Amino acid sequence: MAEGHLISIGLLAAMVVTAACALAVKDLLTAAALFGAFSFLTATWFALLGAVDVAFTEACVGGALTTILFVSTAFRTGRSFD
Amino acid sequence: MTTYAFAAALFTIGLAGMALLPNLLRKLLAMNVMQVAVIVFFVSLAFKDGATVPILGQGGAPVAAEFMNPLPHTLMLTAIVVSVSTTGLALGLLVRVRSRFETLNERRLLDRLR
Amino acid sequence: MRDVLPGLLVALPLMGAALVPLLAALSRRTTRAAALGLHAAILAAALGLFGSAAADGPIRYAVGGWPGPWGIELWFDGLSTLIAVLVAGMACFASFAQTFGADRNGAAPASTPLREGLLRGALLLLVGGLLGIVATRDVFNLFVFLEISSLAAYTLVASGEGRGAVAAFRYLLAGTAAGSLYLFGVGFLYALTGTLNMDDLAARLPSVEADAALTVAVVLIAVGLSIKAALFPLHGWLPDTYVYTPTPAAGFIAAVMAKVSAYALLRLLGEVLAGTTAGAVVLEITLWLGILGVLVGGILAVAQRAVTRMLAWSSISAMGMILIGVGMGSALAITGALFHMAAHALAKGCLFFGAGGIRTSEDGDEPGRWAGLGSRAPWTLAALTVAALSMIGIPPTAGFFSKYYLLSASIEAGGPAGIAAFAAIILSSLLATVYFLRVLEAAWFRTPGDAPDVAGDPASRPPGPVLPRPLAVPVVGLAVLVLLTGIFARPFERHVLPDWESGTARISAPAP
Amino acid sequence: MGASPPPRHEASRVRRLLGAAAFPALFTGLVLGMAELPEFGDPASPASTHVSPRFIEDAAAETGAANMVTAVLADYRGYDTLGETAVIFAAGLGCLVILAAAGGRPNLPAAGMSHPFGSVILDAATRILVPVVLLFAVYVLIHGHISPGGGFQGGVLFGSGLIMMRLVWGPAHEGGAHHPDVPVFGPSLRSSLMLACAGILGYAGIGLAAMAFGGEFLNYGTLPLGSDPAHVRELATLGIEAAVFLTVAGTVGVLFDTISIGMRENGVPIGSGRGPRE
Repeated sequence: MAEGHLISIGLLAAMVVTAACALAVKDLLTAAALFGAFSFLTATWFALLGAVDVAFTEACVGGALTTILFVSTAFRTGRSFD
Repeated sequence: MTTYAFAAALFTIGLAGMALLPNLLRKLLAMNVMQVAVIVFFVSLAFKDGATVPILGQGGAPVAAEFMNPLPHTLMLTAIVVSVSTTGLALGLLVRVRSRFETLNERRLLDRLR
Repeated sequence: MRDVLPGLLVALPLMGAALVPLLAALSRRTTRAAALGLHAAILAAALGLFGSAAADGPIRYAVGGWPGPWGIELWFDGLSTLIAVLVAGMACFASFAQTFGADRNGAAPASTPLREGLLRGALLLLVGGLLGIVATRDVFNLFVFLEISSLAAYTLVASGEGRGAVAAFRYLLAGTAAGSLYLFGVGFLYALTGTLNMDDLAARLPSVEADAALTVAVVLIAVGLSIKAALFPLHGWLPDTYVYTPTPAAGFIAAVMAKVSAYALLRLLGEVLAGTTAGAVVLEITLWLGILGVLVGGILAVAQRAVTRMLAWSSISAMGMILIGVGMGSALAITGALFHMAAHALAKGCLFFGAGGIRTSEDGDEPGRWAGLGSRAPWTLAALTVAALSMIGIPPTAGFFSKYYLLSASIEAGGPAGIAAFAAIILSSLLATVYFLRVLEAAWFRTPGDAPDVAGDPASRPPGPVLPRPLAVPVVGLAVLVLLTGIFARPFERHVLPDWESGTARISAPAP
Repeated sequence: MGASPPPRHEASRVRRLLGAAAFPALFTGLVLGMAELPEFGDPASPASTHVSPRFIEDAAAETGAANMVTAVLADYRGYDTLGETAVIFAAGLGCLVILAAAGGRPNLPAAGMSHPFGSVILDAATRILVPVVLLFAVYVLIHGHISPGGGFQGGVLFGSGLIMMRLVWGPAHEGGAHHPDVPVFGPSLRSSLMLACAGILGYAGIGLAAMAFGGEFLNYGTLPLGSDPAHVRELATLGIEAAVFLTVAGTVGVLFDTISIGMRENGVPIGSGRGPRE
């Protein structure tokens, strides 16, 4: 896979977009879901680069654990960013 | 280079979000984006053209050029753990802040603390 | 000795942090004894390493039996063992003081045995993290231990009532940004050299020809560590953090936390990156920011109404002074910086334990609350006065000698920076006189009735001792150490400095 | 949330302007520096040629692990991993101090999980999924030598299984089940903490055991587990991974429990069985 590979560039661009969206949306649950999507995209990109361990961990942690923790905090502190 | 630039962009978005967003939970999301950016950078350093996943398969003695560099991968496992630990602790702090001051908006919080 | 102590020094605090919360299920007494015993053992290990490094030269220790650059190495020379002793020693006092939070509800809410065990565990983790930073010879390992110490510190900062959680969150954001900047910089260094070992880096960096990339790396690392070291203008997290931390932890965090980051800055900028042009420029900038920090910290300390907040701003001034020494980089300046780390840690720890305890017992933080304390608790106040005199820099105390070394180094350096540093240090002493005399005057020469800034009837003050024993003992003990360090400064210099100077000679010319 | 608009501060406007200038500058600086780094994917870069070849070429012979990442993680840089375990332990300890063991006022609702969903489908699905997840977690732990995975990933998966039980069947605490039909599984907060502590103690304990047999801290090669050093290291690595697994699984439990239901046991020690709960 060379540098300019379309899938790689596409994934990276999608990562930047989801990250920016996660920080911009009004609703906290949406933000947490977008962050989860961001993490899974990142994990996919890691797998593409042959970093399978990192991809596995990022999917477990970023996609699942961090998102769960954000959602359970959202339940306690109110869904909307004030 | 393009790949590195994406890491730089993510890092900048994250750091700017941490500094400029008013809501503490959003700052925390931004912090996570920033940490992922560093991980993206390191993992892209580990990539070698024509190499494969750093797990020894069947066959003869391994040659360095045939496998991805495992060292940055290892470092980034640790960095991911650090990032989730920090996030967990920060969320705990935020639950406490929200319970005590009834807001997570930085400006409102500063007013309430005055 | 030399092949056991390094492992014990890093293993004991981490194991202890897991052991002490478990012991909390048994009894308070067991928990306390175990925690104090562990801290004493850590101090003994640090002292042993200090003695061994002074007698037989630096110790290199390959963890896991893998030599660098493949494995992680620890490195104990005069510099690192001195800081290790300082951290371990302050931790003993802090552990003793932690009994305070457990006994008095004012400092920590609803203290249960388990909570006490957890807080003691957090202190042990903090100590483990700081000792790990001090010991390591690997730039990534430094990041890991930086994060251990940071997380433990956030916990301790937030363990009080009220605004501690907000202060801790802001500290967490600043600390994580610092950590990530540092790690990004390490990534650049790794891309350029392929190694993480400090010695290997120092050997390989001069042959790197990518100046812009190297500059970015150096700047990222320097900014990251400067945030943790509270170098002006990156000090924003510090005042609230120090003020809202419960007293036992505040005494420890204020004493050593930022200094260990300053030590890491010294190691990396002064030693590993010293061979690069960017490193030299960043050191110069550090020097000037240090001068600014000394002045801004001192002026804002004068402007504060609350004693603990005043102490916090005075810490920013002191960190500026340490970074002046780091920035100058001459043997004399680094001696001064190290001496100031020790002198300031002892005195500031003493003052924070004292001021925090008085804040609780007198129910307020204004200098006027100290009125009449001189007659109520002469010994405690005498100890606090010694610490304050050391902060100002009055001769028999340790603070005098650190300022003396730094002033001599400024004269030796000369040039605009030397003159500015000289003036800033003198001015900061004058400012310190102003803000400490305000407190001491209230304590010794006023009665509770005529204190101007305290409203209410003095008779309604809560009764009881000014400082409970868990705080009084560290306060007096630290004041004695401040005096001893001052009195034995010259012999200390004669015996230890040759080692440091050979160390600093190595710093200016990195070994392969 | 509050009806009044957030108050404006001059300082924050200044900061915004400063930020508008500083962050593009940061990006530009980073990219300028990155332009001089070795090309992406360059097999001749210093990172690919200096230290890492040993990890690729000798790891299997020296440590017995086919997964080079596991070899570096648990053996060459095992000290980093001890630090990493301590970091996650610190997070769990911190959340316990901040939320569970503090006497905070319970003026926030628990995170919606205190009442089990009570749906038959969720209940049935969880009954099937949880054992599979937990089993997979252990597989990931044990198989980490040969395939991606290891103690950390296994621990997170195990913790996720526990979280799944919590989400559907309600929080476990001394005092009994919330769901009328389902006994409460999963460790209490105190046992999660003990798991986490046990992991750290086990990890550092293996390191100290190596010292007792005359090696450096964490030098597993000296442990008397056999004659082939690579095999000994492989066994010790499994022990390390198990210790990491314990700490991570315990801490994930602690983090979820404290963040989702913490601060509701007003001043009562956690795990004492007297936690007031509406």
